[in-house]
This record gives sequence, structure tokens and C-alpha cells, in this order.
Amino acid sequence: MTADALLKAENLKMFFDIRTTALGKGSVKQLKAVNDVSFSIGKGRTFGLVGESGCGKTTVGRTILKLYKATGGRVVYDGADITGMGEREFFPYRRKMQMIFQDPYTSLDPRQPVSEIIGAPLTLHRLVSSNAERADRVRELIHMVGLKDDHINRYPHEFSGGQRQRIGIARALAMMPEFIVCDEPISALDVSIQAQIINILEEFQERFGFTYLFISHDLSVVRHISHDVGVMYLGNLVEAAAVNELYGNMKHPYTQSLLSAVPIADPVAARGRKRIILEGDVPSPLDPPSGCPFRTRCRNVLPVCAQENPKLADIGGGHIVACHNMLV
Amino acid sequence: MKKTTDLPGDEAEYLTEGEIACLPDGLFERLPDGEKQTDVINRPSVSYWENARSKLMADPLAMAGFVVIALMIALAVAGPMIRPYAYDEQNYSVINQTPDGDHWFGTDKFGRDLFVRVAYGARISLTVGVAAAFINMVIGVIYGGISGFVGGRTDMLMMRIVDIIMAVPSLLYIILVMVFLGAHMHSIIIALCFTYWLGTARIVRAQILSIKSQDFVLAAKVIGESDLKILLRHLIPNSMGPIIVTVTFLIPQAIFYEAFLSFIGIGIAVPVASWGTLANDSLSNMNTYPHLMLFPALAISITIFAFNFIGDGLRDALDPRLKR
Amino acid sequence: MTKYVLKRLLAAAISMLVLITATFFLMHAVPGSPFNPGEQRNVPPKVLENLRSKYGLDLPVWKQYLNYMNSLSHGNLGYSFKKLNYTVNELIVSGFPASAVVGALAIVAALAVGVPLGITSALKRGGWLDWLSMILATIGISMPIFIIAILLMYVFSMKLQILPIYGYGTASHLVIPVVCLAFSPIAYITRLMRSSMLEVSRQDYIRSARARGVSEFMVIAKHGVRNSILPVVTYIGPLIAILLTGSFVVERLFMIPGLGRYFVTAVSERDYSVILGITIFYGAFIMLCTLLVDIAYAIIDPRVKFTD
Amino acid sequence: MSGHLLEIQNLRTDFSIAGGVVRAVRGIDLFVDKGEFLGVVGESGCGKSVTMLSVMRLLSENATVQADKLAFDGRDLLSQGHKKMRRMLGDEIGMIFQDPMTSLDPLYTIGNQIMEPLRIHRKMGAGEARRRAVEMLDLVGISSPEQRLKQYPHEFSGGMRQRVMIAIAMSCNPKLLIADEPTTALDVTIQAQILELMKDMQAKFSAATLLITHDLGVIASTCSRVVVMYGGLIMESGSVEDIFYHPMHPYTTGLLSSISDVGDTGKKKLSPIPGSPPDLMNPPAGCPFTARCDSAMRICAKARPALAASETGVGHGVACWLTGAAAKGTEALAK
Repeated sequence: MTADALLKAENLKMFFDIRTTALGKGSVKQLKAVNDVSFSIGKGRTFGLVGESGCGKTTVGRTILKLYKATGGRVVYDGADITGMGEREFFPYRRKMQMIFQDPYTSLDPRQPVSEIIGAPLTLHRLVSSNAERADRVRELIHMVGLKDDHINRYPHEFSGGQRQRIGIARALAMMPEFIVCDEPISALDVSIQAQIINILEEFQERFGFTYLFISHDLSVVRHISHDVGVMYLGNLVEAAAVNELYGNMKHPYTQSLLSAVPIADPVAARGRKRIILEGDVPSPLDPPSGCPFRTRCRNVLPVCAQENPKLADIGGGHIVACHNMLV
Repeated sequence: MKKTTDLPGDEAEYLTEGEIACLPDGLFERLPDGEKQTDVINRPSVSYWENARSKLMADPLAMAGFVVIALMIALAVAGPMIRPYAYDEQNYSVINQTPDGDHWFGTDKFGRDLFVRVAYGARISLTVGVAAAFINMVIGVIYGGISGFVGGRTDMLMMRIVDIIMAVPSLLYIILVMVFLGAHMHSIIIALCFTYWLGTARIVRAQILSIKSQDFVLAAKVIGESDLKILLRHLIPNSMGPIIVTVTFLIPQAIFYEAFLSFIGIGIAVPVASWGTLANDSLSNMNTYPHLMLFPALAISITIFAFNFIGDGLRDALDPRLKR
Repeated sequence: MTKYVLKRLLAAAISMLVLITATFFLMHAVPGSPFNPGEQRNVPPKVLENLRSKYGLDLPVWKQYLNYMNSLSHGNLGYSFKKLNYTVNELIVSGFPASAVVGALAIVAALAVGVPLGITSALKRGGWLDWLSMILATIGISMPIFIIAILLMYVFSMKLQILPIYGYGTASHLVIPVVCLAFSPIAYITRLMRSSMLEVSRQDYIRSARARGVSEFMVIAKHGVRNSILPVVTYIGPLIAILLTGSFVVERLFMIPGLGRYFVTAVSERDYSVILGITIFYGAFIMLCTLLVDIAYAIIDPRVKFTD
Repeated sequence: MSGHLLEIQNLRTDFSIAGGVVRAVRGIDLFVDKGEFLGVVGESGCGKSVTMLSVMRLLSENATVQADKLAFDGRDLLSQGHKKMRRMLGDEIGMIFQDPMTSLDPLYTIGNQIMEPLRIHRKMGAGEARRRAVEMLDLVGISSPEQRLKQYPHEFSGGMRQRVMIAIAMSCNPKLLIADEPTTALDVTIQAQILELMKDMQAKFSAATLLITHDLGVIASTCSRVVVMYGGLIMESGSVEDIFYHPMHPYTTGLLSSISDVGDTGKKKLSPIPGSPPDLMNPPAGCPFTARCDSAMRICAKARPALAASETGVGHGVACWLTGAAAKGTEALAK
């Protein structure tokens, strides 16, 4: 969280109108997928965004890339406010800001061969001047992600999940971006394949100085790959800090129980560990509790929690927490 | 779950200790990386369309369907030419003949040659089927495509309109239009166009919506492709399969409607011969001259069968659910 | 629930309005209206003029439309132009029972045959019954109803002479018409039920029912059938519309004094008020049936909630 | 060896699909002892779920199952008819599956489905079954069970449905509970709840539990013994300590070093296993891991190593040419 932030999200809000569809017309409800979220990512760093399904972490990534039109707040990229830009004005930024998707099965167009999937952005952004150059560049990219020449003219359905994810990475890589949103890039993959992808991402960060927004539900992976980490719950950012500060000194009761719920691959440590088991389920984001979103499952509820959603407060060293327990 | 005999080579993969001792030298040396078979795809590379084509070619019923339709087209084009009769040429010396060398399918009560009339019927049926299916595909694809692609309020409004029209069985509209336009071939096509595209529009819309929600469309946006480009490069190629299948099934339906309308007397009017009209004409003498019914009935059924087989084959070949 | 039904009725009313308006203006735009000089050669022009003013046909079209809507709101569909002693209401009342009996029997037959046939062919996939039902289904989908009707008539009435050729009144008169009407729906329901059953049998809840020790028969009967019959229930709405098509053929061929025959006669005689009236009746009837089917669906499937 | 609750010898399962035969399980030996908590770990497609479904005869018709021996609680399962097998399921053997969202029939109430095994196996009347169902729901931590009994699956969250599945599986007090990826579809905090509940149930009912998962963390925090599967075969088996602290098989070692540790403060570099799992339609000859193994030898590509006892621990077995009898052969050859 340094001054030379490449990307800043300021009070970002993304609300969806949800039509409850059943027989009949149904009613419209507002889903506050992202509710007033702020953070910044330093150049060349990785910001890990963790939370359980439905917490809004994916929406944050998509709103930053302007795949959704933000309801409120702004996104500042390299000093420029990109929130209100039209698609034409934003086009140069498309080259700089890329994304890697969660599901390697739906993120590649089944009708296009690998050469077209990876080559399309090159042509679109005029990064190559001839077909021969494009073919060379595609081959180079394919090799960079560890695939072979033989794979270039094949179609997505012929690859395994891990190989597909590499193709997705090559597509993002094609334009040599500065910033990449990695939206759960490994959660659909097998354990032995996950590490391959993590290593590729780390290697590219070292080589090209990429900045990542790494979205995941896996606290271990986030700890491994991130420099800074933010924790989301029901559309709210509840805690954020530098990685070791956060994992070593977590303050928000949700973060604490989330970490303690992570199973660790060490039998002795697992047996000796005191786990905080949260009661109940995450409330529906369509019908969130009043005040603090976590109060329905929190161990340390105060009377004020039901009235007011706590604001993020810096408790020192850039460690921010949104909890009434921290304020009193 | 059945128990079968052992598959060959199953046990043989284990070696006994004795056999291990007898193994030739070098077996316990490092296996060079080059000899490891990793990340190699052995199967030949096939695109969606190549795969669909080979699947279709391997489907005997669909191929039979294609052959039958080819024969029907040949009949429609060449049939009237290879016989020395006109479809409305009456000859009272040869009424109600059974099939023979002069009149392959026999003659009707006015002595008209049934083979030529059936061949004319093929012209009408195939024209109606193909024209109606094509026009409706165009309308349906444009309407459904806009609705699904634009989305939001436009989509809601457009689909409400479809719902309103669809609430009434399309046959009623078709009959009304036929009454209004009179009994001609073009009125049948126009009548079918009135409501027929609704189904196609719905399918196209659903298809576009489902593809739109796929991550590869988002990915296209992320690399900066314009909406138009996304439509042309991703949405249309991916929805083509189901659209083709739908249209294939529209053809036999249109042929059915033409025959049906002609049969109940509001389709094609005499003396022009459509299969439905021929069937209707033969009703009064059916007990005595069943062949007058047989040939048009066979022609209708075989044609619709053939188109349905082609449709089934195409669906199996193009259905994305069968593919990983 | 009430709110849902009201909303659906409102939507149906809009559809009806569109249908009535379209029908009305189409029927009035047809060249050569009834009672025009030239159409009726034997009637003196004076009489025709009287008739025209009696039926309000000399008024401007929009006024006729308003008049028609007004009488329609009292449930009055007007007079037949050809059967001069009848009102359209009387025609509908006299024709509907026969059509309803044949149609209802066909629905029952289609479900009674199609559902079990579909289930068995799904369970014994690749068996002879599966093959038979697939052949039957293909025939039912590809053979137009009038050909099936003629075939049955030829075989059972003309050649074997075990069933009457046409007419209405006794049970034996009903056999061929009902079989004809039900044939294509049977084919469709069999296919639908088969594929739905196959789909359901792959579901996790079927496996977990087995895993809790439910016998194979109960797995199919309790969990399989109820889940896989849902698409068949949704098909009943369109089925009624398909029976309508069939009734035009069947009632004409077998001389059944039903609504379909009146309608076809009216169409060929260009009896516009009858065409208009029966079309409106059909539209309203089918929309009501669709609504009832949707309500029935929601009762079977607890996931569907009537929201307002 | 007759003391085992469940014993499997040389189980093989094939699926015939369009285009060929998938050799999903290719000859495995496995046992579960009374009251133990056994974990079977492996990646997708390694055959871990198919193994259990094969034994319980819950696979689709295109599956062919063969085995030298299948025995449960002293009874031979191979000679047993379908009906007898079915009578054991839900009674002596309870099962829970991966996706709680689709594992309950959406058209019947929760109560109906919990009461099903009670009425079938215990021949309980409606009233008695209902009382027991309420008791079970209460036991798995569902509040106001009387009302919840009347609700439909869609009115329950994922975690709640998995609790219901556990209640159903435990209702007849089974000797063996098989849990096939019971927490994979759930969020971390819910996963912790369910694992806690399973341990709780294990203590209360003292049923043997067989947990199938891909998650080594889940294994470490629940199981006492582990079986590692890859490519339709068992690579290694032993106590959790054996597997986690003294892994012998390169695949086990690879798996352990490719996962990131939430407690790790320094940035240890992950060492992933290169390549992808084998295609079981054309399974490689020899050890399935050869293509991805750093220490692969020529023999690994030729012949399959048998699961042999390792020297490090009692009951620790490894199927690798680098260890055991085979390794001695290596030394001999090296000389």
C-alpha cells in the first residue's frame, strides 16, 4: 500500500437489480455485490482478495475492468480516473489491464483454435504488423506458458483443464499488460496442476513486473502469492493489510475464523489447533443484516453492531479493519 | 454392472521378484525426459464443424434422409419433364387407372396422370417448406438475436410481444391469414411467416443469452473487442449449430401445414396439385381406388420422415451437450 | 397465488384483445364481404341492403368494431352469416361437447400410453420395447394426422369393417377419432418421457436414494417418475393446441358434429362472424387451459412459487 | 485378515463410452477396519470415487466391475445379489456425496427423505420414524427440526443440506460411513462445520468412516490412515504420519510440495508436478506416474510396481520401483 499505487479503488460500489424470477413477474431487489470498497495496489505487487462465494470479490475484479458499470465510487489507474471513460477512450487501457478467468472450460471460445484465441488481441491492438509476425508471437507465447508447437492449431476441447488455463494466461500475456485480474485462476484445477499455474504467475511477475489482483477463496494460496491481502464479507471489505501482518495479526473476527477454518496439511499441527467454528450460514446478499454484515455470526457482537456498519479504520501500519470492537 | 472375463494385459503388468532379477540391464537407469509421454495429445485435431460433419456422415438414418430429399428434389425438378403429360391435362378415356407403364402412379377421376401431379406436389411442398423455413429463420434470428443481444428493457418488451402472440395457437392465425389471402402457395408461405418465427426467435434468444453469460465473451470484452465484433466472432458462430437444427425441423413442419391446409380445403386450390389436395381428392373413391391416396400419402410421409431424420442427425452432430 | 392468477388473466386479456382485433380487421378487410351484390346472385339487391344494415355492415369499420366489442362484453358473439337462424353462441354450445369428449379422451389416452411407454423404454434402453416405441414415436411425429386417419379408416372400417366409418354417438364411433388424435401426442410424450427419465436417472438424488437403500422399484416409482413427469406436464398446454389442429381433420373426416367441423365449414363458406366467434372462443379456452396447467405444475413442483 | 470391516482385493472398473473403454480403476487392494477414519486422497479422475461406487454397486450400466474379493463385515459381497446389497445400503453402510445441492430429491420434503431408510430398514411406523428423524436433525445441528422436517430441499442452504445428508446416512446407525468429497462444494467456514460434525458423529456412533477427498488438508485434520490414489491405482498407503511426514512415493511427495501452507511466513517456492494426469482411455504401461516423475527409470515405463510394505512404518505400503524389493534390485543392478 505504497504511494506509487498503480490501481486504486475508491469507495467502489456495484449494485445489481435482481429480478426474482418465478411464476409471475416477481419483484426487483437490489443486490449490493460490492458496497463501498476501497483499496490500492502498488506497482509490481500482488493484492490478494479473499472471501467466500457470494462475497463480491469477483464483482470487484470485473468492475475494475469495466465489465460492469460501477454504481458508485471510482477506479484510478496509473493516475487516471477510468470509471467514467467510454469504451473508445478506455481502449488503450484494455491492453494494459487484463484478466485470467476461473473456469478454463468456459473462458475459451470452443469454436476457435488456440492460434486465434491468443492471436486475436495481437491483431486487435495492432501489436503485430503481419500474419507471419503474429504466428511467431503466438508460438513464443505458447512456449512461455509451457505448451508445444503441436498445440497451436488445436481447439480448446482437446486440452486438459491445466493446459486450458495456460492458454488463458497466454491470451492475457499476449498484450504484455501491466495489470492482471486473476479471478480464482486455480480453483477449478487439480492440486498438482494448481502449483504449476501459481509458479507461472509468479515467474511472469518477476520477469515482467506485472501487478496482480489475485481473487481467491483459498487462504493458503493467497498467503503464498500476495504482498497485500484484503478480506471481503457480504460485499464489504472487512480487513486489509500487508500479508504477514494480516496472517500474523488478524483483528476482524471473520478473518480469524476464516483462517482457523482452513484445513492444514499437517496432521500434528491440525490436531493441536484450536479452531473457531462459525455458526450458521452467510446471510443472503439480497437480504443482508442491518449494521455490520457479520454480526449474525460474530462471537463478539456489541449493541452498536446492529445499528451501524463499522467503517474501515487504520490500526497502524496500513492495517485496516472494519469492526466496532476495534473502535471502542 | 456385469462381470466379464478379464481384459487382456491386466495382470501381466506386475512382475514377480524372480522376473525382476532376470530383467536386462539398464532398466533401472533414469528415464530421459524426452522419452516421457507428457502433455502429448494423440488424437488428431478436429474443429467443431469437422467433427459435426464426420458424426453426421456416420449417421445412417440422416444420410438416408439426405438421399430421399435429393430424390424428392429430382422428382420435383425432372418429374413433370420426363412424362408426356401436363398436371392439369384431362383425358376421359383413361380415368381412374391403376398404375401401369403409361401412367406410373395411375390416373385420377379426370384421367390426369398421378405421377406428374405428385411431382408437381413435390415442387409445392419443397418450395413451401424451404421458403417458409428460410424466411422464418431470417426473421427469428434477427428478432431473437436483437432481443438477446441488446437485453434489458428492449428484450423484455420484445419477449412480451412474443408471449402475447404465442398465447394463441398459431394455427388460428394461419387459418385467418389463409382466409384473408385466399388459397395460393404464396399465401401459405406468408401465413406461416405470421407466427412461425416465434419459436425460432425464442431459441435464438435463449442461445445468445446463454453464450453471452460464458466467460469467453467476457474475455473478448477484456481484450477490447467491440460489441459488434463479439457478435460476429463469438455469438453467431457459437449459436449456429442449434439454429441450423431448429431450421431443419421447421421445414417438415411447414410441409405438414401446407398438406394439412390443402387437405381441409383452404390450402392450395384445384387444379394445382399439392400432396394435401391430392389426398383430399382421393377421399371419395378411397375404397375403390386406394392408389390415388397411397402415392400422395407416401410422398408426404417419406419427405417429412427424411427431414426429421436429417434434423435428428444434425442435432446429434451439433449438440454441444454431447461434447466436452 | 390469487395475485398470480390475476396477473396471468390480465396478460391473457391482452393476448385476447390482440387476437380479437387482428381477427376482426382481417375478416373485414377480406375482399368480398357477405351480402355484397355479386356474391349472392339469387337475392335481390334490396334484400341484401336490408341484411347489411341488420348486421350493421353498412357502418364504418371502427364503429362495427366498437359494436362488436360491446356485444362481446355481454358474451354475445353475434349471428352466423350463413346459417341465418343460428347465433354463434348457439353453434359453439352445440359443437363444443362433441369436441371436448373426443379431445379429453385423446389426452387421457396420450398420457395413459405415452407415460408408461416412455418410462419402460428408458429403463430397458436398447430393448425391443424401446425400439418399438422409438419407431412408433418417429411415425407419430412424421406422419400427418390426416394420413393416419385415412389409414385407420381404410383398414378398420373399409377392409376389416369392424368399426363404423363415420358418425357420432356410440363408443365404437369414438375409437378411430380418438386414436388418430392421440397418435402424435403419444409419440411425443413417449419421447419426452423417455429422455426426461434418462436425464433424471443420472441425477445425484437418484444415486443417493439408492445409497439409502431404497429398492430399485421405489427409486423409479417414487423419485424417478415424479421428477421426470414435469416436462410432460408442461407439454399438456401445447398438446391442447395440437389437438385443435387434429380436430379440424378428424371431425371433418368422421363427420363428428364438433366445433372443429363448424370452424372448417365456416372457413370454406367464409362465414366471418362464425370464424371470428370460434377463434375468440378457441383462444380464450386454450389460454385458460394453459393457466390451469401452470397452476398444476406449481402444485407438483414445490420449487415453483407463486410470487407477486 | 478377516478382522477388516470392508475388504477389497484387486478391484477393476471399466466404463465403456463412445470411442473406447475408460479403465477407471485398474486393480486396487483396500481395507477399512472397524471404527477407523480412513482417507482416500487423489486428484479428479484417479478412481477414488469410482472405487467406492463400484463396491456399493451404484455405478451406471456402462460400468464393468471385477474383483478377486469384496467382503463387508465377514460377508462376501461378490456372491451377493443386487437386492441384498441394496438392503445393506442405508442400513449398515451410509453414504454422503459431493454436491448437497443435487443429492436430495427436490420434490419431497426433508422429513420424507430422512424417514425413508428408517421405514425401509427398521420397518418403523410413520410416528416412530418421524420421532427418530427429528432426533437425527437435532443431532446434526439443525434448529427447530420439527418445522424443518416439513420443508423442501430448496429451502435449505448447502451446508444445511449436507447436514441433512449426514442425518440420513447415520439414521440407521451404520457400521461404515462413506463420504465422497463431502465438503468440496462448500465454503471454507461451512466446510469446517461439516468436518467437525463428521468427527462428532464418528465419536458418537463409532462407525468406521471412509473419507474420499482431493484435499490433503481435510485428510490431515480428520483421518488416522490414508490411501493415495493416482491413475486408477494405489500409490501409497499408511498412517497420516507416514504419509505426511515420511512420504515414500514421488507422487505423494510431489503433492505435498505443490500445496501452499497457510502458516508459511517465508515464501517457499512451490514445486509443482509437471505435466497432466494420464488418459485412462489409453493408460500407460507400467507406473501411471512415470511421465511426471523426476526419478523415473526405464522399468517404470515398462512394468507396474506392486504395492509393497515399506520399512518406515507398520502398514505403510508403497507402489514404486524406487523402494522395497524393487529398489534392492536396483542396487544389485548398479553393482
